Amino acid sequence: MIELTQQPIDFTLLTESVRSHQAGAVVLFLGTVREFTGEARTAWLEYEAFPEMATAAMQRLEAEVRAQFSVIEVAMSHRYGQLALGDIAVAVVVSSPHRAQAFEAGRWLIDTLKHSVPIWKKEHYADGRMEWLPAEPVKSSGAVSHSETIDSEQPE
Amino acid sequence: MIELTQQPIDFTLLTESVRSHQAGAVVLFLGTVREFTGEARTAWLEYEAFPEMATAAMQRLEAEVRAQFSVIEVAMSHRYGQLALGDIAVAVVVSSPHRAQAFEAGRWLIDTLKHSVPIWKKEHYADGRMEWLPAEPVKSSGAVSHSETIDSEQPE
Amino acid sequence: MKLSILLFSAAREIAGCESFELHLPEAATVAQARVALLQSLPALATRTGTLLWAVNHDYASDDRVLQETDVVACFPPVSGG
Amino acid sequence: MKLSILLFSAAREIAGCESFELHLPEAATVAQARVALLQSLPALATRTGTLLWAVNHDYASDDRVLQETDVVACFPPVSGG
Repeated sequence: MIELTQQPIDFTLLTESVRSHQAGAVVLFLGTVREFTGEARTAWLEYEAFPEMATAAMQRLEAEVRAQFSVIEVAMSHRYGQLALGDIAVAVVVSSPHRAQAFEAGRWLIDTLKHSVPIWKKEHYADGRMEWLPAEPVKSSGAVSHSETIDSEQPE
Repeated sequence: MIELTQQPIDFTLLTESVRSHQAGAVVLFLGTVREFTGEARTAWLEYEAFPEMATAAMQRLEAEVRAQFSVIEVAMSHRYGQLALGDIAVAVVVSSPHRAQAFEAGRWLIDTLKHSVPIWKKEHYADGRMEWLPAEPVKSSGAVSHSETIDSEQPE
Repeated sequence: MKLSILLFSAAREIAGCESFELHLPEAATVAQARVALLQSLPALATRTGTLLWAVNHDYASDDRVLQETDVVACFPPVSGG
Repeated sequence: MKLSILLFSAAREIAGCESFELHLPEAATVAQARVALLQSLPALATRTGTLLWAVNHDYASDDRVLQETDVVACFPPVSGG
């Protein structure tokens, strides 16, 4: 189940979609809108997406996570538009026979999603300032298939 | 929120209980009843608990995870009694400002819970056999506070 | 002193009861309670692995001194989750 | 050939439009499109970091040859999640 949506993310539905009698472990990650980053106070966030490519990129991620980890089911959802404090911006969930693989696959999936899915975040601060956030530095764990493109372009 | 229950675990409620404007990341782990372990086919599972000590042990785990990781909220629930295939036996969920700590805290919590909370699992196989499962070998990541007691007693 | 030892899991099944009463000297340790329990229920030694002990809902080592008011439990290594 | 370049995020805001039309030689590469775009919209070079390119909804390197039917997009490093 892959979703790009302007509506609130239903993490219960997403999690139920990966449950299976073959699975002993399910790991869900939620990325939520945090109020403070150091001293800077966020009022709300705006996410812009390139919808067709974002959906295609998430489908590629599903194929990659299935190829690299022993996962049974995978689901992910990213929201875009205006988000309030505490809202869920992204959810990824995997099921696996054992928990080590579920944690590793879930971590790989969110790390790689953040570096490869064409979505951008604009912070609107409580003091009225706004800015497009820079990309996260790429960590060694984020072995993206198109990593040559990404790694060479990314600030470190 | 700490719960030891004979009813189905409501992971939605548990997850909502840790969400916070201070959190950028939530990690939920579900342990579910798997049908096959190698060739052996499970029909159902029976979990026995020492309820007062299990609750006390989970409270100690909450204090330890708060001391060792930068978590904002923690919740965990373990079910006991008879469980069917696919049922959720255990759920742990943590929120944290950033995802690295959320994954690490969630992983530590489930690993340590499995080695320290007094609950036992009896497999009832499809062929009619039944057995109390042995404990999982302790991994280096499971730094239990009473690790001397546990490590020396555990089969490896 | 009289101490009632709570038993769980395979220890409970092998003993055939949820608790077992021991008569121990004052200030006996967990190690002494272990010896006394296994003398009374030798099947526990042959049919379970190492047994863990808990006093007042926390794990206790062999040198822990017991009191008559303690809640004492004995069980195989845990396997929840 | 005429190519319409889709712009996103800061690139879209700086350009003031959601797509920008380029006139390129046949079989031009992404590198040539980049040069042409930055000549037309120099503010893109000074006010964004490195720009990524995508062709038909997948990332493309500088030596990728473009066709008139391609869906081409240009945007800053992504920051979702």
